[in-house]
Amino acid sequence: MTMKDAIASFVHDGDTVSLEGFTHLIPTAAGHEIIRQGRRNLTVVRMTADIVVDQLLAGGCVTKLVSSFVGNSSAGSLGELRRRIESAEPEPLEFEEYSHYGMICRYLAGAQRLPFHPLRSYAGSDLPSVNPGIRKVTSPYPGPDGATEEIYVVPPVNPDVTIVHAQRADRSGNTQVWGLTGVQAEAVYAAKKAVVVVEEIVEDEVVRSDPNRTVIPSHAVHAVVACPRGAHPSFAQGYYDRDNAFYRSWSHISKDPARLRDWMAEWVYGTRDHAEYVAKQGEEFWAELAVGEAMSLPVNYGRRL
Amino acid sequence: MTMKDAIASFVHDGDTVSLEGFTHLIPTAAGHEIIRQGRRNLTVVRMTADIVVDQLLAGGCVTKLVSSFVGNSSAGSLGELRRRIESAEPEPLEFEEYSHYGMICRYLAGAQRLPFHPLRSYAGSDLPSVNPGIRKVTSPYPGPDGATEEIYVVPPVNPDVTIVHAQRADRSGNTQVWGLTGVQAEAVYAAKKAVVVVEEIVEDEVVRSDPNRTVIPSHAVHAVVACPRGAHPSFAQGYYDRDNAFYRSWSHISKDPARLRDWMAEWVYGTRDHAEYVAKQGEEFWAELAVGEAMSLPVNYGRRL
Amino acid sequence: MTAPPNDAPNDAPYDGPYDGETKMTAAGTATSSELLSVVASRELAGRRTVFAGIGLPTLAASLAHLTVAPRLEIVYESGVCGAHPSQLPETIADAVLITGAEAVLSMATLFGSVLQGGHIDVGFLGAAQIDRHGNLNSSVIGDWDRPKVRLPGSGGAMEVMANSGEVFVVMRRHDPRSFMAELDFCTSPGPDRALADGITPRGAGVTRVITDLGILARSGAGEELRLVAVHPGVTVDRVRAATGWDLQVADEVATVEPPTAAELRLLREDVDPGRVYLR
Amino acid sequence: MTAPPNDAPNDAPYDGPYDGETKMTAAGTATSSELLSVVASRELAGRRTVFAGIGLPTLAASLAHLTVAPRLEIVYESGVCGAHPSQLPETIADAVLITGAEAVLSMATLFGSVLQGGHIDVGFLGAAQIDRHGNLNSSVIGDWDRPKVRLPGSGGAMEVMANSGEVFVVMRRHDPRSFMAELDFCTSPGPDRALADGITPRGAGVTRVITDLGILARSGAGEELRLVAVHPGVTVDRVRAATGWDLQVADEVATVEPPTAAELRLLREDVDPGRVYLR
Repeated sequence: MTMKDAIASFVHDGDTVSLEGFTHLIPTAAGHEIIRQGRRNLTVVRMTADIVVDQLLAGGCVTKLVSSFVGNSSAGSLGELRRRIESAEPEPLEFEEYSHYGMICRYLAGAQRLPFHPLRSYAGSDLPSVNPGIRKVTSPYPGPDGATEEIYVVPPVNPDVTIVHAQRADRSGNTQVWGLTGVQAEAVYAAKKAVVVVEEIVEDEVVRSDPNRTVIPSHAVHAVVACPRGAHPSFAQGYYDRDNAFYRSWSHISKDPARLRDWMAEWVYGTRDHAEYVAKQGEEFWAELAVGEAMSLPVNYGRRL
Repeated sequence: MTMKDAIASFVHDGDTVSLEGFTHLIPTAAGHEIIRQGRRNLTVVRMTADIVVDQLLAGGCVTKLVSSFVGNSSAGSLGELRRRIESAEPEPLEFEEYSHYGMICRYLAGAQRLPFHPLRSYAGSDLPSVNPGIRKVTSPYPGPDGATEEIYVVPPVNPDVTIVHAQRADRSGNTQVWGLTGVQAEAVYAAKKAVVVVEEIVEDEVVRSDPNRTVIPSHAVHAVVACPRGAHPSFAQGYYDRDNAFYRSWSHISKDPARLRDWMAEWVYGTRDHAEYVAKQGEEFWAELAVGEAMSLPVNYGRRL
Repeated sequence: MTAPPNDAPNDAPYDGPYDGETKMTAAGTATSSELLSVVASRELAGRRTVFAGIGLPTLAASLAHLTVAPRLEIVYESGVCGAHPSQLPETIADAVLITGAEAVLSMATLFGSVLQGGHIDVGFLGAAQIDRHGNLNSSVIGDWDRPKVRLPGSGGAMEVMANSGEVFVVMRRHDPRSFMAELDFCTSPGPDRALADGITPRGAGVTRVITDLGILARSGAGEELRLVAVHPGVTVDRVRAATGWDLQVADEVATVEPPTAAELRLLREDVDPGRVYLR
Repeated sequence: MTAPPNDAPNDAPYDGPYDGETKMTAAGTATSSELLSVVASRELAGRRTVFAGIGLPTLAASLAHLTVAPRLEIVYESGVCGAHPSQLPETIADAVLITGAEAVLSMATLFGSVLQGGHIDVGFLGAAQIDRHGNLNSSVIGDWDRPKVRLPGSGGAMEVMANSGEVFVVMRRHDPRSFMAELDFCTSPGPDRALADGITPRGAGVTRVITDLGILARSGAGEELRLVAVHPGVTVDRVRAATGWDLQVADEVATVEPPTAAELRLLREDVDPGRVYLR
């Protein structure tokens, strides 16, 4: 499926959309296509709301954000996000805030269709006072000291669609990831529909030579999109490196609304699709991010004699 | 560490001992060494109480069993277990019974140091009536119909020691498993101490060539024991096949207490260690269980240029 | 392990190794195993995911894949998805299921995200006892505390029942010792018992019971199993007599179409040429 | 992401790119980064596992590994355990951390089994504001609803605080805007606030605060941070003036031993030869 068709089919105005990938394999190209197609009133769910979220905000796609970290990695600020939250410019942003493990537990509860997931965070934090979704449950077992024990819980999240980026998948959607695997599998299982964007679609035999490498099985996947370099400016282990210079520059780009508008005009609205975005960067640019070889040693799965 | 030293150091009379491996990589050799060393009053925790548990019972090591399946795979009965439960012969067995996902959730809660883990099982089952550990919690969120929702929960399990078998580890305990990975990682993280038995200890470079293959990191491991073929009669993917004939024969061996005694005398008490057990089976025997090659295709982890 | 179907040795008092019977049935030249496999396969028409143990469920699912449900995926309790075995597997954890598979999942992911997550359309279960609502016992004959016979227990059966869209049960022997008015113990409860426990059930529970006499069916909570079809030559009265409660019978009881030559050929030549399960 | 130390641009009102200052400190020829790294590394003596973000915590842990804590394992928030990078990483998710690592864990395993499971001895955190009990704010300056400055938020900081045996905080600038009597918002609470919320805490909370003026310490619930050491040339009064509450002071305030030539050589030649963080 093309990215255009996948976004048209699976992302609708008003949807709750999860985009996951923890610093690695961030589905940027999918985010850009959502902006190009002009989606509105999305609730975006993402642990680390970083550059792609700032861009979706700048595209006017998002009315609500559910997240546990709002920053440009450790490289600086998100200008549009800060304007939306600090001064409601150009419009307010509804923000539902959790911690990282809170978000992970929401995905775990969502994936398992549980009414809640307990966790040992939030005790004494001010976060529950600004997020009524964070509640307490009394354990039915005595605590270590014999007394009644309370614990915080978070509610499940079940996005209308989860979009993740991966290194490779077969045609039916069996998706293999190596390096940082993040929370992608849980986010996919929590969702009603899932779109997997990959660096390459490979032959069945490649996937089947190493079934333990499959992080997301086909039964959980509704569309597979081939989109090389679709995780830029983040990285794809073994495919291309992180574009640290772009991360650093984003603070400056996004700080100035005019400059941000120009950037969006040039790189998102000004490109028909991600292939054009990639071509526009130029070959030298990609050569800078190229990586060498460090191959895994094969293991034997065995064959009955 | 030798198996003898590992069992002597980490398994004590009265301990709660988890042995995991779901049909694959069952830590049989460790079980035999526990029997040889004459441990008593153990609580054994194991999802599928199968042949190794029947042997531990026959060795008089176990006073309590925590499990979700008590049977010889699909190949027949466990004679000693049935005698202990059905007629308290030669002595009663305390049995704490769960379902598979109940056991998995107990390990998950144990690994995460949670007071309980919710799951959508047990509603309407007779199991909670015979297991007071299975309780209910009221969700603090309204259910789909707006009404109050109740859900069953299970308590954590934190074994004194968890013993698992794996294909390989490095000297410091980074453990790699492929094929069925079962619940081993959770059982290890739930335990106070963990012993990993492996087919082979490999060079650091082998493990580090594929860090995603590491299912159990060294910080969770207290002893690594090299014990080739230590999972017999179960299998080790890529190393040797399952001994289905032995599974079938166990129903007959264990049904007759005298025959069972003879078998234990010959194969457990009559061998000094697992190397002797392996040698005693003979080369032809192992040739029957040998497997051919089906190598995984390598992936590129990448190297900065 | 889920509890094996009621022919397995653990389902004592029918103890002892399986006798490998191949008696002919009313369906003509098909064996009992072939008949049950073919009938079960037809019920999988159009289904997408099935959770199956080894044995008859695997045969039924594999045959369905070749006939009425080409997109069917078998998910094994061991964690294997999309198996492409080089030989017929002997257990749900057979190494040949893993080599060449599309994915292998941890137990936590399999039971949590796949099964409890609602990704299974049809689960296959066996049991020692079944009642009129499709509640199943695979735990004990007699009292749990001091049973006459200790059976394997739930394994994942309770989870399959609670979380699959619907459950098919294959019972080789339709007799009053297995089809009981009151279970000795309810291991895997259907939706009616869940509701009585104050919890809203997810799936329909048992919707098909395929036996050596015919097919019982129900569509969900509040319904009893009803006899909807009999094998050729089997009378409704015979099924009633073999059932330990006052069995409801459909207005029109169909006669099961015997396995076709094409179905039997696929089963014998493609699905289980070594006759590992087609005993 | 856990919140970066208080020198990071997100900790506005100190906004703008990092200025790369290399001003000399009282410790002689060491830069501020070097000084803080060396002092933090010494505090890791004998520790086994440290949860650290990139930057000063990585430098401190790497130096400690070469000096006072040879068995130290750094666990990164990205899921990497036992990294053996070919080059110094630039982020906690740098690809060079993964190639050649001993293990890479999913977020669920990292936060659930490793961190909440109690496997981390020392967690490193930064913050925009800290109070006398070591409670931290990395969320907002001003009100949460309409903040003057929106900071990154918890990330995993709350989990690091709740679950590590103890927490070390590195603050580059010891001043009253950061060392506050009342936090604008408590993101990551120490054990005293957890107890007040009715929940028994797991770890000791913040036990060391390493700043450009000296070292504050406390040992657990019920205790305030106390000034235990100052850098050469720094007076107790200067630290008191830079602290937004009435700072407790140890009976004997030590003077921090300046970085030794050996420590500086290891840091500059082995740990960060490219001076990626030693700005």
